Amino acid sequence: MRMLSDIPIAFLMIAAVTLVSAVCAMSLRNLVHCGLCLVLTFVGLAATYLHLSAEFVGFAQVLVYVGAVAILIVFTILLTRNAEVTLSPVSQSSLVGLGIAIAVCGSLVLPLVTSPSLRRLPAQSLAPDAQVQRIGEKLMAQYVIPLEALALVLTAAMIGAVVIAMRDDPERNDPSPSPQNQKDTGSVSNSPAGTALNSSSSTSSSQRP
Amino acid sequence: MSLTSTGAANPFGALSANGTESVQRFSRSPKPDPGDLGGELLEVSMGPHHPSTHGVFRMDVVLDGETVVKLKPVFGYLHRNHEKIAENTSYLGSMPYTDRLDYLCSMTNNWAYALSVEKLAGLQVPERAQYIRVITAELTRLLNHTCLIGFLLQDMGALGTPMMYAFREREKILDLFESLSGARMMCNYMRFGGCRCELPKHWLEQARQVVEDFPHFLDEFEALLTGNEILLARSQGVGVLPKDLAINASITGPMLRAAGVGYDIRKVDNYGIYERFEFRVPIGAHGDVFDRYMVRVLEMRESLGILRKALTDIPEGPIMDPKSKLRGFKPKAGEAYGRIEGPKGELGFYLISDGSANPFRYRVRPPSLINLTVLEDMCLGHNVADVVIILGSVDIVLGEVDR
Amino acid sequence: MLGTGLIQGLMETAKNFVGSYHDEARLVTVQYPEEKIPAKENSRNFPFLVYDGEDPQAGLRCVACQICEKECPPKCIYIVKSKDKKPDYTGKAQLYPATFDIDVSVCMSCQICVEVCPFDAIKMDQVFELSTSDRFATLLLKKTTLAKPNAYFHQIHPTDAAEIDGRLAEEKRKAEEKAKAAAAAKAAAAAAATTGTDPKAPPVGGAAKSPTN
Amino acid sequence: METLDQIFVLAKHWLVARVPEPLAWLATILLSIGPLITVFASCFAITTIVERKALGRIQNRFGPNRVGPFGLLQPLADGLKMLIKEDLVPAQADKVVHLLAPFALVVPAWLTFSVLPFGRNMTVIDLDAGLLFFFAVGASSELAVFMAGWSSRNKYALMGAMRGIAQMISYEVPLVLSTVAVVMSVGSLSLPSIVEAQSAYVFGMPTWHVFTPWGLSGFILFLIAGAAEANRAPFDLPEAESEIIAGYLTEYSGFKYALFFMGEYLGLFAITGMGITLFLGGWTAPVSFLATTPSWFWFFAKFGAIIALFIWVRGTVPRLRMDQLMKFAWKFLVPLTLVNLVVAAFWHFSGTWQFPGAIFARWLLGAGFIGGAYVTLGRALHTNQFPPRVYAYAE
Amino acid sequence: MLSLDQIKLRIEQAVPGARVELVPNGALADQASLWLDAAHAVECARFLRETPDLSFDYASNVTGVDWPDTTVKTKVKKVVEGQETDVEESVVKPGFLEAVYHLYSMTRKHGPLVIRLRTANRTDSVRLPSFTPVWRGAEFQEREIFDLFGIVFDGHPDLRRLLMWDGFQDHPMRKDYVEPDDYEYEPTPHDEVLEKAQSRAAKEANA
Amino acid sequence: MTPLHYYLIFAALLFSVGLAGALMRRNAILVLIGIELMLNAANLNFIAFWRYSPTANELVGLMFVLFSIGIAAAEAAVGLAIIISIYRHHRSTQLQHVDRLKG
Amino acid sequence: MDEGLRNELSKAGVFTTSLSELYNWGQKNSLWPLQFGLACCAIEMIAASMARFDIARFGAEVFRPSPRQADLMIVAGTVTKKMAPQVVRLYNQMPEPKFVIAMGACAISGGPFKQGYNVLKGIDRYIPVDVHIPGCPPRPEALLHALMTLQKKIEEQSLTGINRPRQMDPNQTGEFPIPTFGAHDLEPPSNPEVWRPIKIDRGS
Repeated sequence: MRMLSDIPIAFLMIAAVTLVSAVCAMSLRNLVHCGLCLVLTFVGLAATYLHLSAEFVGFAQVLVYVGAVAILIVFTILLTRNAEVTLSPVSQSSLVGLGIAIAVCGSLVLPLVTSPSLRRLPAQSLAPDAQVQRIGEKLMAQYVIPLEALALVLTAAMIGAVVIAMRDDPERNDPSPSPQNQKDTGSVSNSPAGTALNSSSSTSSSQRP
Repeated sequence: MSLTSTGAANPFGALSANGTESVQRFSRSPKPDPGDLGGELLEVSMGPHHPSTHGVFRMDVVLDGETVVKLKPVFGYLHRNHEKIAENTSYLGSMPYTDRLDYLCSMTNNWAYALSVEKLAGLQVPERAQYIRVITAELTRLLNHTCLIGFLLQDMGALGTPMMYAFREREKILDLFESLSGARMMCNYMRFGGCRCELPKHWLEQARQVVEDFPHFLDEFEALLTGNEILLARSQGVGVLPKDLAINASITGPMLRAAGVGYDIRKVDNYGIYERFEFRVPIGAHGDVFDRYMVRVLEMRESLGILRKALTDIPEGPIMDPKSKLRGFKPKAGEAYGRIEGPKGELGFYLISDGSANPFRYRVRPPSLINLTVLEDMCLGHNVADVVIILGSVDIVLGEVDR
Repeated sequence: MLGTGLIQGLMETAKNFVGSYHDEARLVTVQYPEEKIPAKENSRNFPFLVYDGEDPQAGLRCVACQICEKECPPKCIYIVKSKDKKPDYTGKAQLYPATFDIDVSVCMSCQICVEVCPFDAIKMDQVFELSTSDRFATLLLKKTTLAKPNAYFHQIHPTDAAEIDGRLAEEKRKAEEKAKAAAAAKAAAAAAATTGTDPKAPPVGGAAKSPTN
Repeated sequence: METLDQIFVLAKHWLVARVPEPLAWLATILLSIGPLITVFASCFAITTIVERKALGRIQNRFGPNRVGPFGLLQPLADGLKMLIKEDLVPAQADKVVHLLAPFALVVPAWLTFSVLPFGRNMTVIDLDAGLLFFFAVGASSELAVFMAGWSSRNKYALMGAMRGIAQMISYEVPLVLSTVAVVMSVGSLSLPSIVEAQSAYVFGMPTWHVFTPWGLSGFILFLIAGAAEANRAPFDLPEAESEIIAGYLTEYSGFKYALFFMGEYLGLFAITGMGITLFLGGWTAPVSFLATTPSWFWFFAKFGAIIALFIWVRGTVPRLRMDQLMKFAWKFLVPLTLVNLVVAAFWHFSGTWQFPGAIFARWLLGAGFIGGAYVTLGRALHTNQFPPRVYAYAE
Repeated sequence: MLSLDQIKLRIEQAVPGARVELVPNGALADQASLWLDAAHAVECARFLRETPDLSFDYASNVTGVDWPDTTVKTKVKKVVEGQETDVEESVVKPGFLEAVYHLYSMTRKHGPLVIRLRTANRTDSVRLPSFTPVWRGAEFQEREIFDLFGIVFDGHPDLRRLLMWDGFQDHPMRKDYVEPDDYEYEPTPHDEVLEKAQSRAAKEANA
Repeated sequence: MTPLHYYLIFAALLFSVGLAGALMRRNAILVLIGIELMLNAANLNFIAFWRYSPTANELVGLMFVLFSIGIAAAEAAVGLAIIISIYRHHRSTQLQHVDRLKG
Repeated sequence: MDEGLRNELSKAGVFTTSLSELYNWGQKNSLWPLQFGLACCAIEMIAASMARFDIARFGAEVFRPSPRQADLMIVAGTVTKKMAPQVVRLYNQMPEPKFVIAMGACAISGGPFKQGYNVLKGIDRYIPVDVHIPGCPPRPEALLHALMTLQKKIEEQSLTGINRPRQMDPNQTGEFPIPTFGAHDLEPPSNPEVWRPIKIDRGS
């Protein structure tokens, strides 16, 4: 018989919030709401990390996922102007997808629940020494090559992202429009000035007697 | 407390002129129409209630991101039927209404109207009145330009400080106007063939004092603004108005001179007694917002010269043409167009008389309205933030734009 | 672009900040309800009617000639001429305004009524603290509220008032002389004949003009 | 003096000791959070009135002075009014997000204070990765701005939000980079240890980071980026009232607006507190003979001074334009912070120089390097494009 | 600047078929004006702008004038019932709308030259050529004339109402415009307002 | 003390949610969100195993997660850039509209 | 609050009284105007917020650009018929409690321009006005005076009873119908709910 205090209330609460928000993030109709739920999921995960006394990773999770990835996602949602999408009707392919997911879920969870070996693992001991300084030292010594590689990847990704987002739209490439170039194309030298006027405006009332 | 919600998503007059909601940014349709290229554009109507449209001006702006691709000014939110009212009232009765045209510069408005009626009726203005007119007009120019620069900086986002300093000086000039004419803003001071009343005692000394102090203020103002990097960055190269377009679009006033055309009606027409004063007409080379700012600053310095001379030279004498009369003023049938160099540009009055006590046709040539002709040309390709300061640098007063 | 202009500007505002504690020119606020900017002599706000003597109604200089009503650009004056004549402060029988309303919610303070008045009966007041929550009851000024004594006029526009009083006294003197002369003539005429006419009132102006409506 | 210095810590311990043992943890938390909230909420109130009065003085007038003695009750009246104001939610707005946005701004702003050392032993949570926590939590203010702007369904609000996010993301880079120099030289992300590292005195002068070339420039860069991060003038574009009404706040009324308003000020306080901790020696006294005065006094004294600086700047400058703002961040601040990192490294390694006048040489080299970069980048920003002008006169 | 007669001559030479008339001015200012016929007006305007010694490049003031129908009473001798008598006959002189342009030269610094265009009548033929293609400065002013006087300018690039709202139907600056009756509260009424007020009061008293 | 398999089950569920979303939703952005969720679930596993491992002081799992977070940021940036690029072509981010490789 | 009412309320509980006083105190000392100028009077309104007159002393310098955050609408200038719907819309968008000052002759009655075909003859035809300031334009001091008049009015309002302010009455809304542009005039020309002029007999 387990004691009430053995039930990890804090963990269960965090996990519940995280999972619910994850489900919402994947199922809501409004994309911005999805994005905001995703933020909640990320925050929940960060809380889980903190719960696992991985402070640094938890804060990094918030900084990167909430501060950057989630913002990027909502920004993209705005830029692509489709905040509202219809939930597509349940089609065969999506049913298949659901089936796959359920299968994967089952195959992952069942062994975990049944496996006796996991239960034999020692409960977590003293908090490991995860001082920021140690992480830094590790990064600079043991993991310096992966770190440099990651830096390269990030740089490449940044450049790539900029290039991809800019391509195919040459006239929009100029980030700071130089007004002098764009503006006076129809300008007046000695020609009738009226030609410089924009005549594409509504002419609904122009013919009123 | 009731928890109501108003049904307006766009509180700031996102209404087109016929009262329908303009394009909503968020399409409710599940699938964006692939052919709907206009979906990229954002249609905003700035005004008629917008903090920086200098009153109730409205611009229907189409934005691509924050870049202006189309801009249509919409007028009439302060159309007070000045001309219609003037045609139903006597010549004298219109004089106080001219105060309310460009409500920052009532004196110059008075002068322009008086000048037109004097042309129509052939009245002569005595020497002393001419001097008073020059003095009040140049004081008005100082007042208008300082306030304009204050407003311009307000539009640029300065937290009112330049405007406060500008209004601090304005109050000094308004004090002069008040002790002269009785009212701070709506002076109603000039009459056909002269001025309404004699200068009060010590007025000239007070005016001299104000004129003496003004350069200090200008220096201070320029120290605060002219070198300011943010102002330079915001205003240089922004809202460029080419010379040819400026002429063709009948732009007048400091805006025209900033575009590089040295056309000042004080020099061209030599109305009043301006041929007696030596002053220079500053012109800009680039025609951008900064030039418009600087031209105004330099014009103020020139005005100070005129004022100093006028305040020392002013003779004694009558201030009214004895031929002029207050009541029963009926000029001969005919028409006249009189114009002066107002602080905002050419302010003209076109009058047709049919021999009765009321003008048959009364028309104001509003510099503010006509200077707005090129607003779209200046704004295209710029940012929303630039639109605001370009509009600010045009120097409009809605009372004059819409009349 | 190196921030020198910004620093110059900051110095300027700092100067004003510090100056506001010791320099009057840099702290120009007049704290309104307690302190007031002294009114300029020429200041004008709304018209009032001048009366001479003690009785506000009998002493009104206004003779209901309706010129101001006609000339008022925003048409905010409404006068109904009296049917009878009453003696004015000088004792002369005059028409008087049965109704004299000024709608200050319309008045544009242009002073044209003052300029055109041939009797110096209407003058500009300097009171501006008229804000009210009841427009209809308080902003339509009636004859009773409009009437203010000549002494008050002297108080707010001393130069003007002195000049006008001088002129009026002069006119009155002349009128009296004329009346005296007329009386003498009349006496002489009465001596000669039995009938005679009353001498006409001297200030003619536009009083005889008929109003438009 | 020691007691005075630690008076709040002692008071807390004394109070906690009075609470029964099982509730002690709760009391500790409450006694940490409670004063934090009270102090900074009153800081907010005081700042608003001081700002309004100071701006008034800058502008040759009095500012609020009629509500209560010297107008000091003005913020109280404002707060009361905000409370009783009707809470309008636009009909088309996304009600839930609209409601959550102010909280998403205010709560993280409070959280950031928990790692700041306000005095000796006066850090609510001494986190090992305190600096990282600060920025991680601070990053969520972008989200709040986005939520506010998006949920209002108002064009101006959305434009304000877009501006806000772009600005905050851009300025986070120089903000973080300018702090990296400090982290590098101290070798810790823990804020109390960063303060400890600056608490020594050389010839009676403190060894604050701001007294090194990289520290001075880093501090200025930090303040500039921080002003942008906190939407302070001249970077208050997201709510530029002359362009986009009130930006993302356009549709907010009543208490939600007050919360937003407070959140912004709290953000500013947090940035200020961080700047003090990193560069101005936190709670250390500016001269050694004053070192015995209470440490928290010095923290709040510096705090007030920096806030005054922000107010002063706000009263003076106009606002930048969006593209200039971005250009300024990416073409000026970021390169400068990188140069600053190099200078910091140089300063660190040249610490071993022993010849006489080494300190001057280090200063000269460091300042010269950063100054050169400053002049080059500054000229490239604008002057090349628009040379100084001369005005002619007609005829 | 050349005199008006010379300019008239020059225009007639340069623009074949153009009819130009001198309109005198009774006022003491004596700015007489030229009346161009609408058919050739734009060409004339171009000529005025582009001829170097004229170069009227600046259209300062553009305005409309409404000349309503006037009734001219004349005594005509008529044979009525075989007898010649003086009969007073009133002839309605048809009114017209007019657009007046004040031209100046910024380059040569002279002016003004006043030119006028006239419509055929006030009701159906109210079209005039637009000068906006020649002088951009006329753009808003012509729109204003369209709005307030109802002159339709052909060739104007953006002819919409300028001051009144789009659904507004009247042209208020015309002399025969009737204002909406919204004087239901007027403490100091005059003229027809007073009459209206009185008739209202009477009606209410009867009711 | 929370047993390890709680975390593992949590991670598995999270992974499944992400997978289901990525497979069922048709909007590219949502698919990306699903992928991010799966990645995070994996990260959670790493952290949990690190925490319960006898050699926790070696920080191996932690390091893995740190790198993974870094990569995820890059992945999100590129992915979203591609989505924007697709949107420019097709005016849609629905994947079924994006069935041609050439715009 | 007058003495009799105070006594009456003190029977019900002093707390009510002091609470409403606090309510009124907060409201009256924090009147944030809407940054909204129409015409000439707007300049004097600006002047009132400038150094010489300094409306900030009353805590009212916080000119809010968005109506959502404003308490006070200063209708400063001529309301034209084209502008009137916008003014009403802005008023509707302000949250309760909200106040209106009609500044200047034009805002009160159309003023000198009341003869114009496009000029609304007083904004009180559509929205309730709390304080009227005559003058054309009123001096900045007059605006300050009006502000104090309004403060006095707020101070005197009782939150309960028949004369309670609009926001305390659940049956009243702060929304007023917005007129539409007709072919010749605004429709309707006034809102009978708020427009109750007194009769002036000119029928002689």
